[in-house]
Amino acid sequence: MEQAGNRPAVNLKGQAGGVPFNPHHQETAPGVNLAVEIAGLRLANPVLPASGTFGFGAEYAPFVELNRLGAIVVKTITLHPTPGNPPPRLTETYSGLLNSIGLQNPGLEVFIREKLPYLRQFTPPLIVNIAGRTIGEYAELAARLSEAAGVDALEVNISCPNVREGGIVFGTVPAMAARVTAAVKGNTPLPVIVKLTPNVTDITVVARAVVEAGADALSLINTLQGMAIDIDTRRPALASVVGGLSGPAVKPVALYNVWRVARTVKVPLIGMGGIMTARDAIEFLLAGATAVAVGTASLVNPGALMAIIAGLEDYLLDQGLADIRDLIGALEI
Amino acid sequence: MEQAGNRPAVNLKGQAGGVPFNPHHQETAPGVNLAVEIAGLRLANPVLPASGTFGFGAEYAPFVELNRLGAIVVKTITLHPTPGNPPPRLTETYSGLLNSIGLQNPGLEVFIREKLPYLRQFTPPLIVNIAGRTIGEYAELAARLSEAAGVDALEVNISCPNVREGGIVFGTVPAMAARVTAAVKGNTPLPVIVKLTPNVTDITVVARAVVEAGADALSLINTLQGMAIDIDTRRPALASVVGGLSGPAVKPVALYNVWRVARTVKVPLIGMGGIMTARDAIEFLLAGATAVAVGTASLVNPGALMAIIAGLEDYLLDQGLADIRDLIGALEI
Amino acid sequence: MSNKIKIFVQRVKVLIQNLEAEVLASCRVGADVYLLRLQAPTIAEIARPGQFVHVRCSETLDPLLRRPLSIHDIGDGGGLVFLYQVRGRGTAWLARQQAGSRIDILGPLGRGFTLTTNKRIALVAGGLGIVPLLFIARQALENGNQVDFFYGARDRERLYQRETLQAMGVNLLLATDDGSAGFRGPVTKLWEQYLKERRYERAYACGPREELAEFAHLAARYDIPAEVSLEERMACGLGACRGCVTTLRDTTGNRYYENVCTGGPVFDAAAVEWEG
Amino acid sequence: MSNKIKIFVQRVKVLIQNLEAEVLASCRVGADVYLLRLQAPTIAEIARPGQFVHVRCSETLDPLLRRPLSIHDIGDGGGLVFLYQVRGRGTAWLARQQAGSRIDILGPLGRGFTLTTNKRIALVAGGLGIVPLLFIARQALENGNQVDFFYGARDRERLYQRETLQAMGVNLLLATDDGSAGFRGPVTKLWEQYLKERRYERAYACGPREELAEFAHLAARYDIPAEVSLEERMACGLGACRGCVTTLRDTTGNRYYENVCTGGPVFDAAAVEWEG
Ligand SMILES: Cc1cc2nc3c(=O)[nH]c(=O)nc-3n(C[C@H](O)[C@H](O)[C@H](O)COP(=O)(O)OP(=O)(O)OC[C@H]3O[C@@H](n4cnc5c(N)ncnc54)[C@H](O)[C@@H]3O)c2cc1C
Ligand SMILES: Cc1cc2nc3c(=O)[nH]c(=O)nc-3n(C[C@H](O)[C@H](O)[C@H](O)COP(=O)(O)OP(=O)(O)OC[C@H]3O[C@@H](n4cnc5c(N)ncnc54)[C@H](O)[C@@H]3O)c2cc1C
Ligand SMILES: Cc1cc2nc3c(=O)[nH]c(=O)nc-3n(C[C@H](O)[C@H](O)[C@H](O)COP(=O)(O)O)c2cc1C
Ligand SMILES: Cc1cc2nc3c(=O)[nH]c(=O)nc-3n(C[C@H](O)[C@H](O)[C@H](O)COP(=O)(O)O)c2cc1C
Ligand code: FES
Ligand code: FES
Repeated sequence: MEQAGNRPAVNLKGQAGGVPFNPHHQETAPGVNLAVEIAGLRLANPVLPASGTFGFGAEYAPFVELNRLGAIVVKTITLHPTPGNPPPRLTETYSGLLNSIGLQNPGLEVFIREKLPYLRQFTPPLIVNIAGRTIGEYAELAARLSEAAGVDALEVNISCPNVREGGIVFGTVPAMAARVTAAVKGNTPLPVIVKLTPNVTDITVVARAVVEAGADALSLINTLQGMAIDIDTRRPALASVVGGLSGPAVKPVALYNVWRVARTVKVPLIGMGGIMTARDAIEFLLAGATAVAVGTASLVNPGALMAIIAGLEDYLLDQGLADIRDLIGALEI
Repeated sequence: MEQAGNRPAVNLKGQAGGVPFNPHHQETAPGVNLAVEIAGLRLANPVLPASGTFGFGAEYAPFVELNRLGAIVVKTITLHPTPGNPPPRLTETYSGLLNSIGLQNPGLEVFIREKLPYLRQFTPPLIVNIAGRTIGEYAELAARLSEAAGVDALEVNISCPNVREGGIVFGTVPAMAARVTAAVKGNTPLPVIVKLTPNVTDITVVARAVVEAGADALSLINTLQGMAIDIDTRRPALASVVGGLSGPAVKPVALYNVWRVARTVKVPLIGMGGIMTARDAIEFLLAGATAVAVGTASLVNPGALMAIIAGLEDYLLDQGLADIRDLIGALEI
Repeated sequence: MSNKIKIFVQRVKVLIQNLEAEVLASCRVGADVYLLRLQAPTIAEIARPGQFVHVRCSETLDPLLRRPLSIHDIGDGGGLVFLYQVRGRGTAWLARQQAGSRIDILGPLGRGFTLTTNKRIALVAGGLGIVPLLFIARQALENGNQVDFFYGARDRERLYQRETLQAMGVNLLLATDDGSAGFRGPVTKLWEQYLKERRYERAYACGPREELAEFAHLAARYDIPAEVSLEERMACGLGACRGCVTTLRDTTGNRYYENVCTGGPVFDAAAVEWEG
Repeated sequence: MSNKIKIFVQRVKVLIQNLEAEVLASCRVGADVYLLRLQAPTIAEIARPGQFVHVRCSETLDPLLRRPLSIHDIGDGGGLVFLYQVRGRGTAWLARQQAGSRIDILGPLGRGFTLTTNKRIALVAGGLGIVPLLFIARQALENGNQVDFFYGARDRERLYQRETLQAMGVNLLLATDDGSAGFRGPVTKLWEQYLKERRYERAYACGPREELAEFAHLAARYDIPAEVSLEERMACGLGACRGCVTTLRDTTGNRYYENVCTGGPVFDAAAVEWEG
């Protein structure tokens, strides 16, 4: 797939750069199954947007056929509107992106009123990512979203590194992570996906704790804690000093965490962190992820999700494989 | 410093690529002080090679004037010869390098007999990095190296992620890290630098523990745990499955850890992780490091250390600064 | 509701494009400033002054993010013209691309300037702030406006595109810090002199932030509807990541964050929180 | 002791160089195979067959590491010739570089083949294994050796540089998997036929690992001193990082790891642990 062709140029297909927009996507090739199941949800393919990098879907509509996604995952929703952190909120690092958005979102009410009706029209499952500052807020978010038509699963962000009193504490302390999980589970009939942070000594301890508390699936990784300095001004590159690192730079760390957690717990995993191409996505499947999420790649190349789905299909055809599920956890050691 | 000049090309100076070898290095410009002090050692400048990426010095002699370095830091030495891990031991990741060398080294005896005489001829302080499988081995290494003429300080590797019974346990458990530190301190009159791993929930806890146990300085970060898969063979890219991630990809994580530790402990820090250019090095100084170490950059560009020293000098001159120590911890928040 | 959004989506589909555009010409016009012309007719035909294009400045993943560049001018036959300064690794890569290369671009993006017809307007450009103002100048002249173009820079060498502006027919009023061309001093000071005599029905500015703040201050004092084009670091350029916000003030004085990529880059000068 | 090492360092200083070499020519000679000629006289004049050059295949930090390429030939006037297949992002970048570009190279590196004079020798190349063997063939002929050059590939299209070899004056013996040129089957099988009749005083091989193992096996059976050129992923290329090891066996059968970059890439075929 990465061979250069006739012309001395890289084949950009499935690469981050330059995939021209093709709105007319063919359906999955006959005879090839891309469908997987996560926590009772059937996904037509294992490729999802990562929360916070895909807005509320509409932003990417010019480049992504939302009906072709495995599921739709929206930006973290909090109970009340969250203004987010002061700018600058972004800085580029070597093959990476450091951000401190601070969970800016319009809050639960506005989400249900203004975003959900649009999102409801698409067929893939809708996964709503939630974060609270207290366990009570998580519980309330779970309860209220369960009543809103069109929400198919909750992804619980216990790991956002930007909000002091919130995510960071819950996600790094196994007992706290378990309590959040239990509170959400107790307040919703929907499948609950808990999103783990990699900023811990042993991610399998947290994984085990939240699975015991009832998590139906796990997603990982959220961003790594990082920092950058503008040496000309001698100030932090981000107004909030510390940010979350994502993108290709973190891929090896993400893959390592997915592999370890896959060997620890039985629930399905959504793997993410630095996936830029279909080849990257396949690494996560082989390591044991049932599905993958794509974040930073979409920010660089708005068609990345489509290119990755197409690339998975091509890979199966190339390899003469009929079912993508045969790749899951198929790493040979 | 990163402006393109007359010709539409990047100025490679201080960049990882293409610095042509210039064996005739001028001395530090008059009126500019690059010297710093770490644990009683006077370094003519704050730029060091990172352990394990510089062999035993001779390998880089064609490109690096060893007498121009702030100090010389050698590959980890173990009590007995260590064969290392089976190949493949390396794989490239996006802007990163994943390795599982497994501490291959000829052991203490051979080091003292065959490597030390060569290293002794150079004027910069010689820092010997050590790792043991038990606390007793650390203690013995410390005692024996203290008797060997020419060793100026010990760097204690409690964080190598590749040797199961060794580094990984000591470096991630604060009490264990403290015990190793105390054992080394108790067996040497030399300054002791403890090298920390970033693979922990809170690096400041480990930092505090080893400083309380007597560490004279800290170096950080060692590599991040990571993994890569060859999807064509469906096997791990490294024979030992898991490896350590280094290089530009990890820079934001390294800088974050240095900044946090600098605000926690009073001892001097040697910052490292992804430093490719003088600009990168300055970020670490501003974050609070007294010196920096350069690893992966040398593997890419054998003249990187020289280019970074020259770049620091240029920066001071450009900025009209007389003393590099004015940059240490000078981040404005 | 969902119907309305559908229509919006339809509209966007037609507008924002991601394509590989061929470099028609790239030439150095200053110490580190380049004029770049890309062949991108489908973007050129719909682009409006003040909009920008998000440019991939790498064939690999380092540098990673796209770089936003305002549209400087529309050339003949679908040419899209940019004027940029080499600042770091991204723009340095761009400067190495020669005629015939293909560049991955995304655009047109953002909200452009509010256009007027048959009015007297003032454009105030500081340094590279010339970029979007040349485009609006051309459009404004076509719409029958009288254009006073205030253009300031460090010195005469940095007054790029003077001939183009002159040929266009704007009333060009220059200012330099060192007095090597035109008025000696900040361009906003020069504008202030004219403000005392002339009545502008609209004013537009682009340049360094302090200069824009001063511009906004003057516009408010003389009660002129004014717009500024702002810069902020960007990732998606599409309004999805919320990375590019700037601080605005609503009519009641409350501060809030707005995306520069979709809410801007052009903002009402009175709505910008110049302190934050 | 330290004196001896000093001399070594001196020697190395003169030998290994890091410089930017100009591309003299780059041309496609197969579906994904390129012939590249760089201007690097100071390396060309000291390079020995079997040595390699470590090539930076990026202007940025992605891809990050250098890529090792064996020296294929020495051209006139200081030209250094490479033949490579596009495998991934690094070699794809290299394939985009055109005459006039400059490429950051480090070399010559590694231990080359042991040369002989006035002997009958066999060279056994599988696929791109041709690369270092063409260089040694040229040198061997100059040294008065008789050279049987066994050259195998998938099909006749993949038998690169046949004309060059023929013009050089080697006794060229071809093998292809599909029989489209020469012997049908593995090149080692073809060599085996000759081994039964001819006595070679030395043999050299480069190619896929299984083929090299078979070559080593045959050389041992016929008691011919034999050398192979191996590949392993590399970082520094200088012997410092210990990343590029291969498994060898000492005379007592003990296995140990040796750097391919400095202990090789050429090894005594009998010392290589073919199982590990
Ligand atoms: C809407 C918009 C339109 C723009 N139009 C133009 C234009 O027409 N011509 C032009 O020369 N420049 C323009 N810029 C600025 C241009 O995008 C940056 O100079 C460019 O991204 C720098 O990239 P680099 O890789 O060369 O530098 P980097 O190495 O990324 O950074 C070099 C310096 O530039 C700063 N910088 C990086 N990105 C931005 C950014 N997005 N905005 C402001 N500063 C930044 C960095 O903080 C750093 O100090 C525009 C910016 C925006 C937001
Ligand atoms: C001493 C030496 C001499 C070589 N000489 C030549 C030569 O003359 N011509 C030629 O075409 N190739 C040669 N190779 C192989 C060449 O270095 C690799 O094909 C190249 O590094 C691949 O880089 P890439 O970025 O294109 O591929 P990548 O994207 O890095 O990798 C593509 C595939 O190539 C494999 N690979 C990567 N690096 C190496 C490596 N160092 N050795 C073997 N496999 C690797 C990867 O595992 C992967 O499967 C040589 C290798 C060595 C060690
Ligand atoms: C700009 C940005 C915003 C993000 N916002 C959120 C968020 O709101 N909630 C969340 O759970 N994760 C958030 N993330 C993390 C991503 O969902 C994902 O876990 C991470 O970026 C790793 O994937 P990637 O490397 O593919 O981007 C955000 C990431 C980025 C880059
Ligand atoms: C190939 C390689 C070998 C290494 N070996 C050691 C080692 O033996 N001991 C040690 O303390 N650190 C070792 N390290 C870690 C480095 O010293 C350094 O902490 C790390 O690579 C981060 O710096 P860098 O990004 O500049 O390489 C090694 C790193 C690499 C890449
Ligand atoms: S750049 Fe992503 S919202 Fe503006
Ligand atoms: S590549 Fe570093 S030792 Fe061989």
